[in-house]
Amino acid sequence: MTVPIGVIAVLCVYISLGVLDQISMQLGPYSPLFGGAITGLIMGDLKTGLIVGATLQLMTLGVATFGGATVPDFLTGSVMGTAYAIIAGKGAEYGIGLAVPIGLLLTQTDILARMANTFVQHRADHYAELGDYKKVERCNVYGVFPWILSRIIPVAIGLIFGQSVVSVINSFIPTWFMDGLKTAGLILPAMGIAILMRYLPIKKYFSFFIFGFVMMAYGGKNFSILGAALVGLAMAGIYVLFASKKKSAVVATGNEDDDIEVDDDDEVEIDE
Amino acid sequence: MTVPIGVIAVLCVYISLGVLDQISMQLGPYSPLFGGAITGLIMGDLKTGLIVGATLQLMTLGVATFGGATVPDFLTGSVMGTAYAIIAGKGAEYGIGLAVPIGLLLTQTDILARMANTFVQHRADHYAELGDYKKVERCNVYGVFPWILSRIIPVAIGLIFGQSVVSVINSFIPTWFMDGLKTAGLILPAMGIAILMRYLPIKKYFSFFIFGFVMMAYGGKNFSILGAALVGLAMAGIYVLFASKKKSAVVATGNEDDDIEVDDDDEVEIDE
Amino acid sequence: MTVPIGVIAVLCVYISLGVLDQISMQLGPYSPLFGGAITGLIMGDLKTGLIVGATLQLMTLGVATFGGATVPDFLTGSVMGTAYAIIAGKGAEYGIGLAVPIGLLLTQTDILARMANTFVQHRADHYAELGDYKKVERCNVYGVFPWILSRIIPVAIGLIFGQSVVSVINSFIPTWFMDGLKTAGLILPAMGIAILMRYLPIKKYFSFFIFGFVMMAYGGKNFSILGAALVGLAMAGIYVLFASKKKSAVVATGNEDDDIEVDDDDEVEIDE
Amino acid sequence: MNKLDKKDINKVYWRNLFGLQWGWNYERMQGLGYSWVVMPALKKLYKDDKVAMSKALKTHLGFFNTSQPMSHLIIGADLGIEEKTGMEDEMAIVGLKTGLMGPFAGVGDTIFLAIYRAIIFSIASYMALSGSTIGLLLPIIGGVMIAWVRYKFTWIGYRQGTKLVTEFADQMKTLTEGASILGLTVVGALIPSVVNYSLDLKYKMGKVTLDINDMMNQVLPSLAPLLIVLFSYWLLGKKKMNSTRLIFVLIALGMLLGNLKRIFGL
Amino acid sequence: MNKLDKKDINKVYWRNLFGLQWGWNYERMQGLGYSWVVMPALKKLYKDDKVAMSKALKTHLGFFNTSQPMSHLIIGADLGIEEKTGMEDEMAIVGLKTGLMGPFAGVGDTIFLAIYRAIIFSIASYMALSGSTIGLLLPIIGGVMIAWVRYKFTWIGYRQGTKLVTEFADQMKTLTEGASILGLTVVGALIPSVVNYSLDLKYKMGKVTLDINDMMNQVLPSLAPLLIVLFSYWLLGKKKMNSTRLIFVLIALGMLLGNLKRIFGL
Amino acid sequence: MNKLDKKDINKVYWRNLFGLQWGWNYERMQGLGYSWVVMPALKKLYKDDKVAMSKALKTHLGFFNTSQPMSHLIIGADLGIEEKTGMEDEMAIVGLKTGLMGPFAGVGDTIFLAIYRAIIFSIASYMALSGSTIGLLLPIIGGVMIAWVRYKFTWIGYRQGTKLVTEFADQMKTLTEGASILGLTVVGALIPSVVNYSLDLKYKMGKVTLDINDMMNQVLPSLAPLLIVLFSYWLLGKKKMNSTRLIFVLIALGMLLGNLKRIFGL
Ligand SMILES: OC[C@H]1O[C@H](O)[C@@H](O)[C@@H](O)[C@@H]1O
Ligand SMILES: OC[C@H]1O[C@H](O)[C@@H](O)[C@@H](O)[C@@H]1O
Ligand SMILES: OC[C@H]1O[C@H](O)[C@@H](O)[C@@H](O)[C@@H]1O
Repeated sequence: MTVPIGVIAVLCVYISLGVLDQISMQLGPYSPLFGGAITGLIMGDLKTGLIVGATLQLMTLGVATFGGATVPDFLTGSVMGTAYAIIAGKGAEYGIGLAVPIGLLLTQTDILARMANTFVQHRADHYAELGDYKKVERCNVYGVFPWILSRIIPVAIGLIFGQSVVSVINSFIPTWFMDGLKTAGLILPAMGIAILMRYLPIKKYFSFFIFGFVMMAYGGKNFSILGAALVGLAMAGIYVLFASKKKSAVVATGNEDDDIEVDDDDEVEIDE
Repeated sequence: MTVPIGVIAVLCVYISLGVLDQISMQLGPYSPLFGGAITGLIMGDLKTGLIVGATLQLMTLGVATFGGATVPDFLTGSVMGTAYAIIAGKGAEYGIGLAVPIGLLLTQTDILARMANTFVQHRADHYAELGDYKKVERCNVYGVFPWILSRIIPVAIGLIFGQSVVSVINSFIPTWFMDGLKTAGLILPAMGIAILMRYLPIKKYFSFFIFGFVMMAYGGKNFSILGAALVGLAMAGIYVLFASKKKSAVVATGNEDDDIEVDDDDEVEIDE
Repeated sequence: MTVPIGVIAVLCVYISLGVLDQISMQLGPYSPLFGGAITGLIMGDLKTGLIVGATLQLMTLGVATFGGATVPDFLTGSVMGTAYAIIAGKGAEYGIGLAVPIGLLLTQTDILARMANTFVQHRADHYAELGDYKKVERCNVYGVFPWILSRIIPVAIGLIFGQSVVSVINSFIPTWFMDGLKTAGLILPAMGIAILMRYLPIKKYFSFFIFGFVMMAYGGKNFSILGAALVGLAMAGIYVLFASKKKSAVVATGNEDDDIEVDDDDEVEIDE
Repeated sequence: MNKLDKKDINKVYWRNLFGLQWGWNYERMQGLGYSWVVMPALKKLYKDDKVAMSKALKTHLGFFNTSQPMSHLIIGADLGIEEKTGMEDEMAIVGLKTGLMGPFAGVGDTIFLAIYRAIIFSIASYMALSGSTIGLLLPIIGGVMIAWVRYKFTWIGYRQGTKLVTEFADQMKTLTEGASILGLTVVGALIPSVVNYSLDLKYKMGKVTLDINDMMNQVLPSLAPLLIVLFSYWLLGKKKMNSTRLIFVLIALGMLLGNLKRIFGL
Repeated sequence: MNKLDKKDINKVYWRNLFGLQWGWNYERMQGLGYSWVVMPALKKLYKDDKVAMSKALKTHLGFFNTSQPMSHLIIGADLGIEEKTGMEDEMAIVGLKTGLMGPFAGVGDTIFLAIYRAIIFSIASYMALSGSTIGLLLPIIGGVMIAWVRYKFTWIGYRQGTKLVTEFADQMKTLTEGASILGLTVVGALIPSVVNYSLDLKYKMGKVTLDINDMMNQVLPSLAPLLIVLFSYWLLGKKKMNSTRLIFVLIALGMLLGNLKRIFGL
Repeated sequence: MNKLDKKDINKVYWRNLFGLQWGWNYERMQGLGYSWVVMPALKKLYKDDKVAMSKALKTHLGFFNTSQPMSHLIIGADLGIEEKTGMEDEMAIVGLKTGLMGPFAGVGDTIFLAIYRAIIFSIASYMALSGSTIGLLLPIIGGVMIAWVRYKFTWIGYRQGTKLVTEFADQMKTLTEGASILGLTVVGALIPSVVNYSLDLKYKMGKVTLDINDMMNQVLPSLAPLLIVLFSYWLLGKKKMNSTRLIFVLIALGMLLGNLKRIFGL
C-alpha cells in the first residue's frame, strides 16, 4: 500500500496547523494524541491512531519547551508512526516503536527553523530603521514559513517513500533493536520528569515530590494525576496561607490578618 | 391494613420524646435513624424501618439547625415514611421516597412552634415584673407543648388516614413523579453540605475541603467519615501547633516554647 | 530426635556472633529473623526457620534497647523456638508459641551480663591508676565474655535437653495455656510500640501518629511501613522548612531566606 | 462565704441539660430557657434582695443563643461571678453572656452538631443498613459522654469565673480555626459518601455505548455529586436564596435528572 | 484623553494569542513577535511622532521571552504606560518588560506547560486508550478557557499599568512557590503513572522462580521507574549533559534493559 | 604539627564500630568502651606525658552513653580537641561528651534503632514469609551503608572539632523534632501492621451471627490493636510500671483474650 497523494497533502496541512498551534494557543492539534488520532482518521484506522497517539502522549507528558529549549518533535513522530503502522498493517505497537526515533531525529529540524528566523528578525530591524512599519510587521508573519517547512518536508518525504521505508525497516532492522527501542520508549518519559525536577525547586520542596510519588505509587489504579494535582493545590493553599500569615505576623504581630473573613455574599439566610 | 389506634398512640408518645431529645441532649431518638427503626419495631417490620431510617439519616447528615434555622423535619418524615411503606407493603424504597416530601412539608410546623413560643416568652416577662418567679419558671415548661403538638398532630392525622393516603398516592401520582422524588432524595444531601460550607470559612481553608473530598472520592469503600475526621483532627493539631508557635515566636523570639515538654507522668522506667 | 552435638556447637558459635552484632554494628545476625533462618538452615528445615524468625521479627519491630534498657532476648527465643519446632515436628506456629516465653525468661541473663561487666570496669580503673594501659585495654575485651556466656549457656542447656523439654511441654502444658500464649504473642508487639510512644514527644506531635495510623489502617495490604516512613520524612521536611523560615522571619523579617536557591550544578542546559 | 452549694450547681446542670430550649422562640431564642436554668441559683443568691433578683431575672430573660454543650461554660461562669459580686457589676455579666455566645456557637455547632453527628450517625447508619441494631447504641453512648463533658463544663465555668472569659477568648480563635479545619475536611469527605447520585445516561452509538457517568468518573470520581454541591453552595450565596428555597430548587433538579431517560427518549 | 480604544486593545489581544512566537528565533526569541503584537497600538499612539515611534519599535524588537499566557499581563501594562507617558520614560517600559518576563516565565510555564498539560492530556489519553474520542474535547475546552483568561490578563494589565508591577512582584514569590509545590506534587505522581517500565527478569532456581521486578515492588512500588528518573535527574546536573544527550543515554539504556533476557541467556 | 595521622583515626573508627559496648555495664555504660576506643590515639598524643595520659584515661573511663552511630561524631571531635590542646582544657572535653551524648542518644536511637529497623526488617520479614531469603541481604546492605556513615562521622567530628559542638547544638532541636515527626508517623503505622490481633468473638442470635471484630472494624479498622497499644501506653505512664512488668500484664491479657471462647462457653 502506498499513501495516496491526497492523503499526504491533507496530513501536510494538518501538521502545519499543528506546529502553529504549538507556538500559540496549544489548543490540541499540536499534541501527539491529536497527531495519532487525526492521522488514523484520515488513513481509515482511527483505533490504531488513538492508541499510538495516546501512548506517545503519556510517554511525553513531562516534555515541554521551557525557555525556548528544543525537545524531540513527537507530533511529527506520532503522525508518521501512525501512518507507518497502518501502511505496514503491523498494529499500534509497531507504530509507537517507530515514532520515538523519528521524533528524536527531527529535533534537528526544529532547531533549523528557530535559527532561520534570525534572518527575519534582522530584516525587521532593517525596515524599522527605514521607518517601513508595514514591512516590519510582514517579517513576523514570514516567520511562520520556517516553522511550517520544518514539519512539512519530513512528513511529505517520509510518506511519499513510506512503502520503501517500511520494507527497509522490516527486512534490515533486527528484533533486538526493535525490542530495545520499545523499552527505550517506556523509559523515555523519565527525561521529561527529570527536566521538570531540574526546573522546579526540588531541593527545597522535596517533601511534595515524595507525597506525589507515594500517593501514585501506592494508590495505583485507584488514583490519578488530577487527584494528585488537587492534593498539590491543597498543599499549595496551606503554604500560601502560612506564608502570608507569617509575613503579617512579623509586621503587625498578627492581629487582624487571620479573622475569618466573610464577604457579604457569604452570608446565608437559612430560613423560611 | 389500617393502623391500630394503640400503635398510633405509641408513635405519638415516641415522636414527643423525639422532639424533646432534639432540643436538648440529642441522644438518638431525635434522629431519622431511630425514627425508622422504632416505627419499624412497633409496626412489626424492623428491617424496613432500619433501611428507611438509615438511608434518610445518611441523606441528611449535614443538615443541622444552626442559629435557630429551620430545617425539614426528617424525623417525622422517617416515622411516616416507614409507616406508609409497611402499610402499603411496597418496600423500603417506597418509604424513603415519601419521607422526603413529608419532611419538607413539615418545615412549616416547626416554624409555627418556634413562633408560638414567643407567647410564653412574653408571659414570662410579665410574671417577672410581678415578681412571681414560680410562674416565670412555669412558662419555660409550657414551652414544650408547641414543640410536642407540632409533631404529634401531623403524625396522628397522617396515620389515622394512612390507608387512604396510600391509595391516593398509589393511584394518582405518576411514576415519573416518584422517579423524580427518588432522584431528588439522592441529591438533597447536597443542601446540608452546602449549608455547612457557607457556615465554615471555606475560602480561607479550601485546602482541607479538597483533602477531605479527594480522600473519600478516591478512597471509596476503603475509607470512612471517621477516617476523614481523624485526618482532619491531625491537620487541625498541626495548625494549632504552628499557630501557637508563631505567636510566641513573635513575642519571645521563639526560645522556650517548642521544647519537648515531658510531664512527670511521661517518664518511663524501662527496666527490671 | 535429639540434636547432634555438632549442631549445638555451631548454634553456640552463631549466637555468640549474634550478641556481638547486637552490641555493635547490628548488621543482621542479632535479629530474630536471622536467628530463625540460620537455625532452620543448620537443622535442615529452612522454611520453618524463616517463618518463625520473620513472624517473631514482625512481633518485635518496636522493641529496642534505648538507654541500656533490658528487653526480652528474642534472638535466643527465635533460635530455640525454631529448634524445638523442628525437633517436635509440629510446625512453625508451635515454635513461635515457645519463642515468646523463652525470650521473656532470658531477660534475666541479659541483666546478669550487664551487671557482671561492672567488674571489668572496676579492674580497668585499677589498672589505669597503675598506669598499665595494656591491661586497661584488655578489660574492655574481656567484657565480651559475660555477653557471650549469657547467650551460650541457655542455648546449650536448652538444646541438650531439647527432646525432654519438648515432651514435657507436649504432655503437661494444657491447650488453653498454649492458646493464651499464642494470643499473647499477637498482642506483645504493642509493648514495643508503647515504649516508642513514651520515648517520642507524642503529646506535641500526636497529629503525625494519627496520620501514620490512619494510612496503614485504611491502606491495608496496599500500603507499607516504607510508604509511611516516606510520608513521615516528607512531613518532617515541611516542618524543618517552616521551622527555619520562622526563625529567620523573626530575625530578618524574612527577606532573603526563601529564595529558590539554585546551586550551580542545578542549572540544566536543555538544548542541542 | 460560698452562697451556692454543690446541689445548686448540679440542679442548674440538669435543667441546662434538658430544658434550655423548651421555651425557644424567634424573639429571644434561648432567653426564657436561660432564666429557667439558672433560677435555682438565683433564688438562693437573692433570696433577701428583691431588687437584685428582679434585675437578674430581667437580664437573664434577655436574648441568648449559643451551642447547648458550650452554654454550660457560660452559665457556670455566670454563677461564679454572681455568687461573688451579685448583680452589682451587671455589665460584666451581660458582657460575658453576649461576648461568648457568638464564638461558642461557632465552635460548639461545628464540633457537636456538624462533625460529631456526621461521624457517629454515619457509622450507626451503615451498621443499620447491614442489619445490625447494635449500632444504635453508638449515639447513646456518645450522648452520655457528651452529657458528662457538659457536667465538667458547668463546674469549670463556675470555678474559673471571669478568668475563663479572658483566657478562653484568647484561645478561642485558634480553637475555632482548628475546628473549622476539622469540619471542612469532614465536609469534603461527606460529598462522595452521602450524595450517592450518579448520572443515569447511556448513549448508544453503533456498537459502542457511551456511559456519561463513567466518563465523568474517569475525570474525577464523584464529579456529579461535587458539581451539585458546588451549585448549591453558589446558589446559597445569592441574595433572596435561603435553605428552604434551595430545597425546592433541588427537588426540581431531581425531577429533571430522575427523568433524563424519558426526556431524551432513551 | 484615552488614545487607545477598546478595539485597539482587543486587536493586540488577538495578535498576542496567535502570533507572539511566529518569528521566534534564538537571538531575540519573542522580540520580533512582541513588536508585531503591539504594532496596532503603537501606530495609534505615535501616529504624529516619528521619533517616538522609531524609539518604541526599537525597544520592542529587543530580546523578550516569557510564558505566552502571562505575556498578556506585561503587554497590557506596557500599553497602559505608553498611553499615558509615551516613550518618555523608556526605562520604565524596559524595566517592566525585562523585570517581569523572568518570574512570569517561571510561574506560567509551571502552571500552563507542566501542570495543565500533564493533567488534561493524561485524562484525555486514558479516555482515548479506552476507545473514546470524546476525551479529545477536553484540551479544546481547556484551551478556550485559557484563551479567556489571557483576554482578562490583557485588560487587567492595561488597566492597572505600573501598579501591577509592584503589586504582582510582591505576591510573585509566594505564587511561584505555591505553583512549585503544586508542580512537584504532580511531578512525583507522574513517575509511577507515565514511566511504565518494569524489569523483565525472572530467575529460576530449582522449583522457585525469582521475579526481580516483584521483589523490587515489594520494597517500594514503582521502584524501577523512580530509580531511572533519579538517574536522569542526576545526569542532567552534570556539566556537558543536556536533554538531547540524555535522550541518547536513555535509548542506550533501553537497548540494554530491553535485551536483558538475551544478555543473560534466559 | 598534626600528631595524629590518618591511620590513627581509622584505627579508632574500627574500634568504635565493634567494641564500644563490649564492656557495657550499669555503672558507667559505655565508659570502659570509650577509653578502649580512643586508646590508640591517646597513646600517640601523650606518649611523653604520663600525667596527661593518666588524666585523659580517667576522664574517658567515666560515665558515657549515647547512640553508637552518633558516638563517632563525639569521639572524632574529642580527638580533634585533644590533638590541639591536650588535656589542658579538660572541661571542654568533658562538656563536649556529656553535653552531646544526651541529645545524640535521642536523635540516633530514633533514627537508627526505631525507624531504620522497623523499615528494613519489616520488608525483609515480609519477603522471608513469602519464602525468599534474598530479603536477608537488605539489612546487611543497610548495615554496611551505616558503617560508611559512621566512618564519615568520625572524620567530620575530627575535622570540625568544637565548631561542631556549637553548630550542631543549634540545629539539634530542629533535627530532633524532624526525627520525632518521622518516628511518630512510623509508630502510628506500625500498629495496624505488627499488632495482628483480632477479637475472636462471634455471637449467634437466631439466624444472625454477630461478629464483634467485624463490628469494631466497621467503626475503625484495627481498632482492637489500637486500643491495646493505647492501654499499654497508659500503663507505662503509671508509677511502678516498667516494660518488663508490662510484658507480664500483656501475657495475662493474652491468656484472657486467647480463651474468650472458652470463657463465654461459645
Ligand atoms: O520559558 C518561557 C518560554 O520560552 C520560550 O519562549 C518557549 O519555550 C515557551 O514555550 C516558554 O513558555
Ligand atoms: O447556633 C447556636 C444554636 O442556635 C439555636 O439555638 C439552635 O439552632 C441550636 O441548635 C444551635 O446550637
Ligand atoms: O540510648 C543510647 C544507647 O543506650 C545504650 O547504650 C544502648 O541501649 C544503646 O542501644 C543506645 O543507643
